[in-house]
Amino acid sequence: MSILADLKFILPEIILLICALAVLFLGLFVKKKSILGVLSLAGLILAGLLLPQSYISGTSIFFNILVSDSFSEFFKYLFLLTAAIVILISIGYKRILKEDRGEYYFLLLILTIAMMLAVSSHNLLMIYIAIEAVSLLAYILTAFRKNDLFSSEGALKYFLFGSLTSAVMLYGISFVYGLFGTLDLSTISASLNQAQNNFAVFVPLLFIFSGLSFKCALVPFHMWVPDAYQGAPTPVTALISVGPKAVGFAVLLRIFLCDIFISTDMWVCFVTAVSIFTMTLGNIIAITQTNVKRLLGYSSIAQAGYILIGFVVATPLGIKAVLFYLFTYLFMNLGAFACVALISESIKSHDIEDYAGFYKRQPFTAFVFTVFLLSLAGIPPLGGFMAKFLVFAAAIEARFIMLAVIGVINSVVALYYYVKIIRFMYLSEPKETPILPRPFALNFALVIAFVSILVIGLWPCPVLNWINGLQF
Amino acid sequence: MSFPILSLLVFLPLLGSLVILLIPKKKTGAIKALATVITAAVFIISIFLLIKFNYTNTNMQFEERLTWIPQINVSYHLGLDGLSIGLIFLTGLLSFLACISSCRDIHIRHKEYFFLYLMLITGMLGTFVALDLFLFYVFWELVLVPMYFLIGIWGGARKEYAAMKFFLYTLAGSVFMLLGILALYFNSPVRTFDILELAKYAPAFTLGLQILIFLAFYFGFAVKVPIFPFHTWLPDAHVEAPTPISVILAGVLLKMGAYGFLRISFPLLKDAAHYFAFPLAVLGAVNILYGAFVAMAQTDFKKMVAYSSVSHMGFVLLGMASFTVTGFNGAILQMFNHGIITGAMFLLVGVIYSRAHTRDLDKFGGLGVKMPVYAGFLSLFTFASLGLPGLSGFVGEFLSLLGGYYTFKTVTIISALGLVITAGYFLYMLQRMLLGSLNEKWAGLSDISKVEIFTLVPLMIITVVIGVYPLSILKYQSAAVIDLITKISGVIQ
Amino acid sequence: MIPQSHFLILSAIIFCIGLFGALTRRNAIGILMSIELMINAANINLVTFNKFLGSPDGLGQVFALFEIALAAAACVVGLTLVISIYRNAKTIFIDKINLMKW
Amino acid sequence: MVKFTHLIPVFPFIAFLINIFFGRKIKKVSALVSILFSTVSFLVSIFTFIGFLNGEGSYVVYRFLSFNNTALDFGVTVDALSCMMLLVVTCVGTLIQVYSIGYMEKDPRFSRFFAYLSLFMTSMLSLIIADNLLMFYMGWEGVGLCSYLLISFWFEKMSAARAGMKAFITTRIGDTGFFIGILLLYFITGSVYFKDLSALDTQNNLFYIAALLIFCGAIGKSAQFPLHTWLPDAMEGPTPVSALIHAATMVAAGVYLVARTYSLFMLNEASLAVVGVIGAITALMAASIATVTNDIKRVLAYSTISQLGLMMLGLGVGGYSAGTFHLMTHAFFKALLFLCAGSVIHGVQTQDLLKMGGLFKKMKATSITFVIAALAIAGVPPFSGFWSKDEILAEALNNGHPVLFSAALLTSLLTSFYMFRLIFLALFGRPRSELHAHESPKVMTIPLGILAFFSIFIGLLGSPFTHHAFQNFIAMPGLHHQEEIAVNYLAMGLSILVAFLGIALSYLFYIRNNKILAESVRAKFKPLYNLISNKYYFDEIYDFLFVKPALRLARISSGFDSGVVDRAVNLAASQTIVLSKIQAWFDRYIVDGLVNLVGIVFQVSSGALRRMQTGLIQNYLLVAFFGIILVIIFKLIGGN
Repeated sequence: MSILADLKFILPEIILLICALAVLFLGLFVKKKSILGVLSLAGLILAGLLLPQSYISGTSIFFNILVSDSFSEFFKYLFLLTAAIVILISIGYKRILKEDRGEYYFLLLILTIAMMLAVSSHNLLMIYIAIEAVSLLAYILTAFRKNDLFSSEGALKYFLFGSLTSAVMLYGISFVYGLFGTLDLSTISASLNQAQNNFAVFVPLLFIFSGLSFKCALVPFHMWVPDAYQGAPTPVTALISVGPKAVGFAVLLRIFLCDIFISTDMWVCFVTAVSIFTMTLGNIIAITQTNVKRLLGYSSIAQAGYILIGFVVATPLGIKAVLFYLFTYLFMNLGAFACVALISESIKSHDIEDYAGFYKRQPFTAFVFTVFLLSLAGIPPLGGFMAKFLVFAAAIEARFIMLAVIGVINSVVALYYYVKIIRFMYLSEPKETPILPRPFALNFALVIAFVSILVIGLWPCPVLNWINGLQF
Repeated sequence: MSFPILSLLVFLPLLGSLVILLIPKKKTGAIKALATVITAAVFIISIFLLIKFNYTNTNMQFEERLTWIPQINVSYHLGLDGLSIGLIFLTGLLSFLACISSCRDIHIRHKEYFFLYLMLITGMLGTFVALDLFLFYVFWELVLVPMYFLIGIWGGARKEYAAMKFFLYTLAGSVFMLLGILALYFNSPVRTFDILELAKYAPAFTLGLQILIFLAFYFGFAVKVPIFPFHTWLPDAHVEAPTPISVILAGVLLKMGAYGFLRISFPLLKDAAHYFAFPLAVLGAVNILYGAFVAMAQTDFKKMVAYSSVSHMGFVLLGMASFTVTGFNGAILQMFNHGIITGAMFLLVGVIYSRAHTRDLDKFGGLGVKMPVYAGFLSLFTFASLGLPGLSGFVGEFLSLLGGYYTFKTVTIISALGLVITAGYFLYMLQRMLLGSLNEKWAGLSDISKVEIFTLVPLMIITVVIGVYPLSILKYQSAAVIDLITKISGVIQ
Repeated sequence: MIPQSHFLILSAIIFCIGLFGALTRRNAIGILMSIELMINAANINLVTFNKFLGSPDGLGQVFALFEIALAAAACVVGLTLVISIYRNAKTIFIDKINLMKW
Repeated sequence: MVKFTHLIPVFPFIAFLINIFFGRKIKKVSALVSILFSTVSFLVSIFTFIGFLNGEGSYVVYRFLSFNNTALDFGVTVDALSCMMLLVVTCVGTLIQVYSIGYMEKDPRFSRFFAYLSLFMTSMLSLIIADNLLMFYMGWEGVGLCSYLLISFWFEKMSAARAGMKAFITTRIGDTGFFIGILLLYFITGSVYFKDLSALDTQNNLFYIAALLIFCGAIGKSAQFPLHTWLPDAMEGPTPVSALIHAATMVAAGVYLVARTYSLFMLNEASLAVVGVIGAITALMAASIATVTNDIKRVLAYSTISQLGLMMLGLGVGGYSAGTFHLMTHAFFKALLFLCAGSVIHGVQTQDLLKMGGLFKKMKATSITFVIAALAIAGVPPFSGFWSKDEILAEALNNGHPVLFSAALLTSLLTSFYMFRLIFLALFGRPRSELHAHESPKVMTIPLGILAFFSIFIGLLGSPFTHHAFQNFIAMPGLHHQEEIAVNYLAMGLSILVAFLGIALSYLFYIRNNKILAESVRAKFKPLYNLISNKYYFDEIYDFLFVKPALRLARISSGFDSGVVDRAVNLAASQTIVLSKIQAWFDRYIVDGLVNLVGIVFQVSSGALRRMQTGLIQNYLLVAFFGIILVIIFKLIGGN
């Protein structure tokens, strides 16, 4: 099989690349910048349409570096959706300067490609490169508001933290290579089975896990999250709260599905502890936050803790729960950040107290924001509930009862701060009521997310069917 | 499949709430009219169900079953039996009356109010007819969100605190219930959420497992009932909530907890239920006495009524813990009666509050002269509430105690002392409200209006009718109760 | 021939120096350099293993090459960020950069 | 024959509904409505009585409850006892309602008053015809409710409002015992029907307990020792109410209850003894208090307590027919006494005996009937009270209860003494203050006349002249009939003797105004006098036993005025309130506090944990690094 023949498997990525270059190029000439956004969207949609034709289940391509399977297809859809919604948010987001728009969309699309490659890679080398690419692009996007100290500071912290952990991860990978003489995941797992408990194997794997934990923002690799989230332009915050996190979990899953990391008590114990700490710490610190973006940052840390439950239990249901959770999380988190973007446009503040009486200014935004927050809190019949339900179901099924109990207690604690935002929006009266028009694209993004959340909550069958049909 | 009347019943309010979203905010008249029509329709459907209901049949009636989420065996399964028919009627009635009261009592943000209010009704009705645990849980939680807003936006001085407390408290309880549901699901040989299906498998679980699951459900239900010491959300929520919402809260929401015990905990986890019978009875007695004592010390009229709810729900608990036909009948009847009577009490509190803008009992006095009709209603419902024979409250308490006495003599005798304390604080309230010389401050108060009378009269009629002829409502449930007891205990006691 | 362990110890020492530097340097550029050290430690490992495993595909070396390129890219991004922060905050001492906290 | 007995309570209920809903429209007509319907009840009662004589019996009306294959049907009891009570209550009730037209004439809540009276009639009549304990209990509580409503009828007066509440709660204490008794009885016998009680013949200690618990209810309702303190206070209500409820009918319900469940008491001698002893204590105690009380209505109230005690005594010594006979005669003459007192109060606008005097000339009709009633209660032959009281004395003697007999005899002495003390102070002698007395209107005096007629002659029904017709009529069917229908001349003689002795003594004291004698008696029996005039220090005893500890705890002693009768109950109530306050505090700060504490813990820990986020990137890195090190250390320690 030749490399050229393999190209058809990465057709969507190629389309995106062409689109990205076109956007970058057109950005220099086009006056009406929204065209760039539309063009990027068109590229994403086209890529999405081509996606089903571009894979044959379980084919290894490019010398086994990439694999084309339904698992990666799922995540590719997820990233395309994420990118599309983020672009919709960005189109109306005025704090990104017009002259930078071309680069902005370019970076977004390239980031999407990197994420798509990361989930289809089946080799530690490729995994490392793709993740590094995702990170670098995310740093740049975070720092995109050049003249904003918050933006630069957040990006610098993000960068330093990311670089250090990726160096650690790389160091771990180098040892894995030394131990097994290969970087291919299946080959490693074949020779790993005997040596799972070995200390020499454990530490490199731990290093790799650390690198991925940074992506997933698990405790104690979570500390960049609030700062980066607060500093980044809100659409970018939306993106990095979903995209790279999903990449982290996808790669974790990929490695995990190759029987690496599992079946030793030590790992289970360790990941359980990480899961518990992640959700508890995230939730508790979120309680006293006053900046909405920071609050949502901590909330996304906590969400990662719930998702990790699916890993801990290591059952088919657990895996499905993780996928389902990520899929739902996409909509609710992007939706929430879209609302934050919209609201901050309107009131020029991220302070929760300034959200007072927002229901009067923009009833629709306040309403959907409430729905997203409630969904994040796991209130039925919204999608977030279904996701949490599956995660806890997996925990109960595998008899991780303590974990489930801590999880549900956490979701109660979480309710407090989600409702705090709602309380300010609905229960307080506004200081002033200028009603700003909502950009159409943003509205559209909100509607998509809102409808998806409702549909996932009330009629999750299609998503469940899809996930059930995935081959691992 | 026959006409899905239960779905119509449950989703009609939701439909109404969506329609309300389409009505412009300014047209409050249209919004009120629509909400009233919808709740009236719900009430009519509930009466229709009452008429059509065959009470000799212990099976589920008007059953509807559709697949919902086949991947995890969740079905959309609704049904009605003797345990729920009374509560459906109660919900239909109270939501209609509270809606009328809302039209008068709510002065701001009508659109949102009625939107949430109708959603709330859907949640409550759904909880009582759902036969699938997943669906049950969805409806159960669906109640929380509208309730949060209804207390939080239209409530009193400490509304935000009360609303948040209510929300967190009940959610904390119900998430444990969720774990219990999952434990049932995964331990049953056939993985299903269907209550009727699970009833076949769950009783075979080991005692240890049953206890664990029972406790999980217990937290969920105990918060709602509420059982001491999980009751502290109740006085805050009741006091801060606007009148119609207090009516719904006390009238319907508290019943969801007790209903949960009867529908889920007892038939499914019968060994654990027997295991916990004594603690439940003791908690019932604690509720009765503790609630009564605390009620006595209150100076806020509404808070007093709220604590009296704690006390009254103790009888429900005691009746249920007895595991006798008598006790169960008493408990269900007491649930119904408490809904009617306390609903009326809160309406009456609302009447006086809307005029005097205070609920401080010490500030009233001698209102019997100024508001004779109001005094009449208040006295009637007070006496019904303190369990005066001939009025409905007595029958429920009597049967609960009778059942309780069969199983737990001492506990029941101690509980019976609660009757004296109850009489004490209610009369003390009457004395401070109606008797004595008129405080000149209230000389300008007008007596109860026609609309208010209209909301109270149906409750009054029911109170009296059940008091002298309890069979009128008991007949709907007795077959189901016998069936339930047979399932739980094997023998009828 | 120098045994494999010597290379590994060297790389470990470099890694630790880099880690120490990353954790202690106040200057952002210094931290950047320390991280480069850590990456290079990994590179030494990769090349060493390739050599001692004797794998014909030269995977370790390829990886090292990729890594050098990536590190360069990372360095560019890092320096850009440092410049950006310098423009906004007039400092590159990271103990001064704690606008966002708690 | 048509079954219509169950309609008897329905008629007054219709009157109640009409008056309560349309009272303000029909105004004075409401009295006519009430009277009309209770007259109908009276007529139906007569029909029932005739029906009973013709062999009609009890029957079932409707099914009240049904579950578990057992059903509880509500029916009516038609037997001698219920017929007697029906006739008495409807007759006295109707007369008192007629009287009330005059008495309540100027009251603004005229129709409300009649509505309550009708409701009372409903409850009382359904209590009487009840064929099971549950229905009985319903009526029982219903009369309690009406008693409450009517005592506090003039609720603008705080004392009236308090008295109503005190009455309700005190009786409710007894009722709770009664209620538990019903539960207990249900579980021993599986039945709450009276007819099943008479079929009991097994000896069982539980029956003894059940009997005592049921007697608790009677103690509360009939104001027996030690729950008697509410009745004197209940005199705050309008006088017709005192006459109807707190003299003739409701308070007698306790006696009726014991009579109804007599077969249960018969099962165990001890339970009967308890009834007798409590009755004796009450009778003596109340009678002695009555001798020193100066409020005309309170004298009558204590007299009522005393007479009720006497009835209990009668029942307790095995005199079933004696007790019920006295119940009947007492209803008439005590109602008459109260109505006369009401008429006097209506005339002179005071209740203080010491301010009255010489009213005989001004209020002829009232005074004559008053004297008749006093003669009746004092036990002067041939007035009705003589026959029934004599019957009790005879039973006590015949059945070998000398102590109880002496108590009853002493009570009789005291009764005639205090009764004539009242008569002499109020009606005879010189007026002691400026009073503009006037005779009451016809509508008040005519009922007095009718009642006076009954007070004189009703006793003859149970006298040897009619061959003890009443006793033969009332005798319990199926009960082993041990009552000798023979005249006990010793008892009769002593009875007559003490009656006249009492009258003579009070004549000496109050008409001859023999101050020296009075003073010497008073001096000689000073301790006793003090004891009695302080109502036997009941309040102080209650105070010491129950209240003082609570007082010390709560520092609320200043809130209570001394020497008031209701002190004990008030203090007990405040003790409860203190307890409830403590519990409320507990609820607010401990139970709720714990919940809030959880919230605070989260808040505080959140505040503390967020300090971890210093904003300095190297701290972040350090945390992450330590995370890795920690895991490695664990791995090293944990090994494989």
